Amino acid sequence: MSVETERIGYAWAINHALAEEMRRDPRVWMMGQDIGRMGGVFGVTRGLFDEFGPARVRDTTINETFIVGGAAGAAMTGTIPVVELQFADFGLVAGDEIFHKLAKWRYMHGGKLELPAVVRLPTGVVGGAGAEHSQSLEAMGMHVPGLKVALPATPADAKGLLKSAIRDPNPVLFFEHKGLYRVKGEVPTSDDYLVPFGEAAIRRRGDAATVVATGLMVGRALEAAEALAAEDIELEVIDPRTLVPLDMDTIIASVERTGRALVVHEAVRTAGAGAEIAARIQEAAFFALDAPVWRLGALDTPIPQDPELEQLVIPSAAQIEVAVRELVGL
Amino acid sequence: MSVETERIGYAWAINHALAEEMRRDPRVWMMGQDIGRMGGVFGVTRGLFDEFGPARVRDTTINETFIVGGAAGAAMTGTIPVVELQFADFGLVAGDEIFHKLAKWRYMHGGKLELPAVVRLPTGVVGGAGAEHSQSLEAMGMHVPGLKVALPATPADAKGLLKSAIRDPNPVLFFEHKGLYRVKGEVPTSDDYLVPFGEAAIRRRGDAATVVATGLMVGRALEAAEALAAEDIELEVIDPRTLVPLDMDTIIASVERTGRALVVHEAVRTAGAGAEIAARIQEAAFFALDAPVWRLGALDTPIPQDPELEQLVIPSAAQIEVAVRELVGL
Amino acid sequence: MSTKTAKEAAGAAPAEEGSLALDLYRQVTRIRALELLLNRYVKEHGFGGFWHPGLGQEAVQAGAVMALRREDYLYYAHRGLGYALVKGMAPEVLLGDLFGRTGGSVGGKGGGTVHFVDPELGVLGQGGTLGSNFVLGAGAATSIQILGEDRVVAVFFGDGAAARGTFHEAALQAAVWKLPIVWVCENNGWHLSAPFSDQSPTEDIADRAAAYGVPGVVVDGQDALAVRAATLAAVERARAGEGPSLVEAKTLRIRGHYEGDPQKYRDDIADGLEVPRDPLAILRERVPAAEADALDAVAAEEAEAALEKALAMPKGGPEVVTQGVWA
Amino acid sequence: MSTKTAKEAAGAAPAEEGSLALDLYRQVTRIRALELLLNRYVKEHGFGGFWHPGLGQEAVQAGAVMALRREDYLYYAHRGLGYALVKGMAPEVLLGDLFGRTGGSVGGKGGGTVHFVDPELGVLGQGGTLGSNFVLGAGAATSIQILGEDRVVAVFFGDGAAARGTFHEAALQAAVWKLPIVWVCENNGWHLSAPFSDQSPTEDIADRAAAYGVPGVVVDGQDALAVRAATLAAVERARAGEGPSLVEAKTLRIRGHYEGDPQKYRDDIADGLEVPRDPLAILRERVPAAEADALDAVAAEEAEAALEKALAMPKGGPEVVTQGVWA
Ligand SMILES: Cc1ncc(C[n+]2csc(CCOP(=O)(O)OP(=O)(O)O)c2C)c(N)n1
Ligand SMILES: Cc1ncc(C[n+]2csc(CCOP(=O)(O)OP(=O)(O)O)c2C)c(N)n1
Ligand SMILES: [Mg+2]
Ligand SMILES: [Mg+2]
Repeated sequence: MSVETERIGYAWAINHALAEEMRRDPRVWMMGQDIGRMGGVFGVTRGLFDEFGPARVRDTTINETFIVGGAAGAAMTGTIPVVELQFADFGLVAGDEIFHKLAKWRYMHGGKLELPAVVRLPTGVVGGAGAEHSQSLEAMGMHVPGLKVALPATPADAKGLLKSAIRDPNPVLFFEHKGLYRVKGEVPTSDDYLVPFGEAAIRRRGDAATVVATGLMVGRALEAAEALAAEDIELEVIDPRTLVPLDMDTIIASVERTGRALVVHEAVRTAGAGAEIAARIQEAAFFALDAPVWRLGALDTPIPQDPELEQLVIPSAAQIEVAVRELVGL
Repeated sequence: MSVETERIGYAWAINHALAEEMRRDPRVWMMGQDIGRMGGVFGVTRGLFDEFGPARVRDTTINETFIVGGAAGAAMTGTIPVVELQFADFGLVAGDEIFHKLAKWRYMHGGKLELPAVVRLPTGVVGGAGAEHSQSLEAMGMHVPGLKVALPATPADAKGLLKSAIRDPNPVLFFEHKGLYRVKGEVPTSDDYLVPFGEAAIRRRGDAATVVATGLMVGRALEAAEALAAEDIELEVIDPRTLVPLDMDTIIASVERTGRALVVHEAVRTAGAGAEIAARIQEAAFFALDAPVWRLGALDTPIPQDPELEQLVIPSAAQIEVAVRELVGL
Repeated sequence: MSTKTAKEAAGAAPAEEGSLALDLYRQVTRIRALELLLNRYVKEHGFGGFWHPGLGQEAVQAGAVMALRREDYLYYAHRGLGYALVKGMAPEVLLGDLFGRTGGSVGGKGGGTVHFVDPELGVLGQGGTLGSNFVLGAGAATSIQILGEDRVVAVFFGDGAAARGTFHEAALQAAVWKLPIVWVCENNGWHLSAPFSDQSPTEDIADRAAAYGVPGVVVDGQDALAVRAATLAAVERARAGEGPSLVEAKTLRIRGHYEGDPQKYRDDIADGLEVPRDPLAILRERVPAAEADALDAVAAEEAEAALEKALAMPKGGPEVVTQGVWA
Repeated sequence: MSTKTAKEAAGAAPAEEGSLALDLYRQVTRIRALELLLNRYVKEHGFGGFWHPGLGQEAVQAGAVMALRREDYLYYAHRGLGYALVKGMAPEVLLGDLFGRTGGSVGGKGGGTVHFVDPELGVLGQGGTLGSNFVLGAGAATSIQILGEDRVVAVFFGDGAAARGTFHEAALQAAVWKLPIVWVCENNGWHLSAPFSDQSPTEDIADRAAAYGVPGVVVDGQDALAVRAATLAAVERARAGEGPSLVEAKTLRIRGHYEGDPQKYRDDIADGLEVPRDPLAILRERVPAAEADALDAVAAEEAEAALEKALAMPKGGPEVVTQGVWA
């Protein structure tokens, strides 16, 4: 079966997902700062205001508690809000609305309220945005039950996961990486292209070690794998794509084969998603492991504002390479 | 050297720490809801309004962003605010203020601002407080660099850690367990009794397995240890007391002896502090481990409002017992 | 107190007033009967969790909710269960929630202060974190606008909750978008232990409405007819697409913050069950005594029967704990 | 526009006015020179990170900051560097921060929109998340009150940031506690791409002050003397223990939100460097031309020299990345 694709950027893939879902279902609408006439600070929503008008593409003022809390209220009353925070960090400005209202209100009300909302969260470093605009906070979403968490690493996944998120009856935190917005890739053109939640993608096959990487780090892991292949170290690179639900089966099956695992993410290493993944790998595959599960993540510091310095805080392809080389030698 | 102690409750130990530090240093002050005339919703600040007056013991209105953000502003301008949120969950109402202002502003300003603030966070289940008032969110503090995180499990630690927190030039999230407030214990009476951050307490010695437990779970782990001792399974129970900084040395030394480890906390298991501790144990002591590191934590659900049901969500002493018995059999 | 008052025009014509007063009386006495019953029950049997009594605030809850239609949405506050009762939920269901019974609306997850829900009746919930009602309500109102529905959202809140930033964020956007919202403030003079007068720079919360260019009125919260009239005017304005309004009802907190609160911080009121400016007494002047007596009797019976039914419902067990996290 | 205006009484006496105007002119032209220089630099060399130009808003920043004393605290906004410059920070230090140099005030961690700091001069920072200034400022003012100091806190914010809930939470508490705060709103008519007029239900943000029972005045933000007079009145009130006030300065955003913003959403202004109702021109009418010319020349020189010095400073390297997390 051949799938028709087009080569577009990650931001544009998100834009297509939004447009297609808004065309499909009149209950889908959007709000956020500058998403209307401007098309968003990162240009992701360009054209949507013109196509869908001001009732369904709403510019808000600077009110993150309303953007998210309003999404919760709207979701429980028959519409499907897809809201944008300009930076994922601002999720903490609306912490109560994300972690209490969206995450818990279905449960608290005995399943009688539905909360089909998507919160789009531009995540990660982008070149000088600073400590309060560059974080990777997906682990917080993982720790609070009731939220699904997606982290697309490719344009195709950006489209397919967002469409799945919008059709999901549960609240979804959608972490789009700001540093990937302009990265291009083949994206299926179909209106019904969905990437299911909870299915990891094996980005590369190998047997020397399993690297589990998310978001921006998927590309860096593949770069490292490329370099190591020259030394006959063949990495298996797995991108979980969603952290909730998390496809541990694929990861464990791989680790059982390779005997070694490295988890890499851009988020702070301490208490990041990698801690959970590492803990689960050794729980499930302890006797198959030839070495401890290792993790790479950001240093235990805020992100410096300077665009060059910020790269020193998060893992590089070279660091992944060095770590793997050491790990396979254990 | 004999230390004079008195037998008082955990809440009262906190009260003493507050009073002593306020007497010692006129820059120390407090604010929060109902901490004044009422003495706090949990009675922790009783008497302090009378002793120190309305300028230093301030009742606020319902404004968590001010309580925490105001603490940040006050801390950088020469005073030492010790603020109370009525429930730790409300930290998410002030997420920006905790995770951005308190955590990052020193760093962002090249170390030129000091933020000696303490945020007191009554944590955990307390019998019917519900999903938005019963969470254990310390892992979030661990994941965001710049915050120290304390979790006292005994009255003596409650006093000693809080006094250290107030004297610490860094911002501290102080998770006091609501379910421990009335638990009594021997507490040193000295005005200078300090429990240092980053020093785990070995609550019980044993060689069958190492149980790392925090907060309310320390007592439950000791209960399980008591029961297991009858079967000649001797547990080592370690209470880290602070998660940032985290005393891994003590934990690793223990695991190297016992070969087995179980981490227990009341927080949701997924992406909790236990994931970090488990990941670090296997990183550092992989070749000493005879079995995978296991974790017990709350189920992946919000906390039900019902006082009986809430206990079904968090680990019980019996569950710890069962888990250990299985773990030592591996 | 502010000079603004609810437009008389919004009240009922004299002919209808009799039946309106009766309808209100029925609701106020129903709430009162449940409140007193709960008070007694808690005293005798204790209570798992927290219960925030609404005794004395019945006129606000009944008056405002009666200005709504069945399809209108309601975000209630934590003080009592009058809101949900008047909106149409069965008293045994509400008590079932309070006692953690599976026959409660949240299916056994409740216990203590709970989160009643009935989407059919528009009963949507309350923020355990005060103030989240404001943003939730504004979101529900945005749904209404997008779907072109003829509904209104009522958002209840206390004088304390009014201090939350969510009020400001929701109010600005609601005013700009002309969302169909009515904010009903139950100003009972207390934020838990803090007197409102110590914590507000102005005498009336209604004065804050001007910041958003929307109407704000002060009304006597012990007078159910007045509350209903003021709320109805606001509801009609909202339904007509003219945007949100704020109704501040001045009322009293008779009991502690929660049942059992020793209230050492307070000396304005004896810790009893007497209600100064009792909304029931005020309404009684507008209705025939015999009918009022009959309604009192029906309400007392209803409350007793509800308690019996609720206590007969099974408690939630382990099976309910993991239900309902995900759709 | 509101009928409220700053009390004339708060202005300077005629004799002083000349020197005051000159002082203001000096500051406005210093900011202007740096703004234009940065504009040119960014055009020629590009820029790592984001830079939010303050061109055209110099009179607000100069006028308000000149109403402060050295020991007063300042939480500035993200638009430009005029605030910190006028408060006394050296221009090369500010540029050093912008370019991520170790000679910047944050020691090399900066780059793009930065967080200048100088505790000695009371320059404390800006919230990367808009609106945190309100709660930080109220906290600093509480410190002042506790320590019995004679300081005032100035909190700058845009018309957009005014929508944050932190404004409401801080304003209520500040009003009740009579905290020594002056809120200075630079209303430039835009929240990034959204016109203020689309996002505010009222014409003036100053009107929101009444909700907190505090003074709110509207002032011409292009007239540095008027801004200073209005701010000084507020500062004196705060210093006298009478509590906070709000000063809304109506100004203009000449350039894009950030330098490089294509501003497709906007057609009210040509994308140039021309400033309508130029604060420099307005001040020039109050000062001798020769003196103004001389100040312009000094400012231009200062800016050029600062740029040279800043570019000569080393950039921060790996060693600064992990510094400063902990005390
Ligand atoms: C965000 C938040 N802060 C604090 C609380 C704790 N709390 C619950 S009720 C209450 C007092 C509320 O006062 P008010 O809104 O006037 O309502 P009343 O209790 O008087 O009906 C407080 C402080 C909470 N639930 N949420
Ligand atoms: C909480 C928060 N939301 C959104 C942003 C992104 N943002 C930065 S500046 C800006 C516009 C601010 O408008 P205004 O306050 O009027 O200041 P101006 O840019 O006009 O000077 C926005 C939306 C932010 N930094 N913080
Ligand atoms: Mg109240
Ligand atoms: Mg603006």
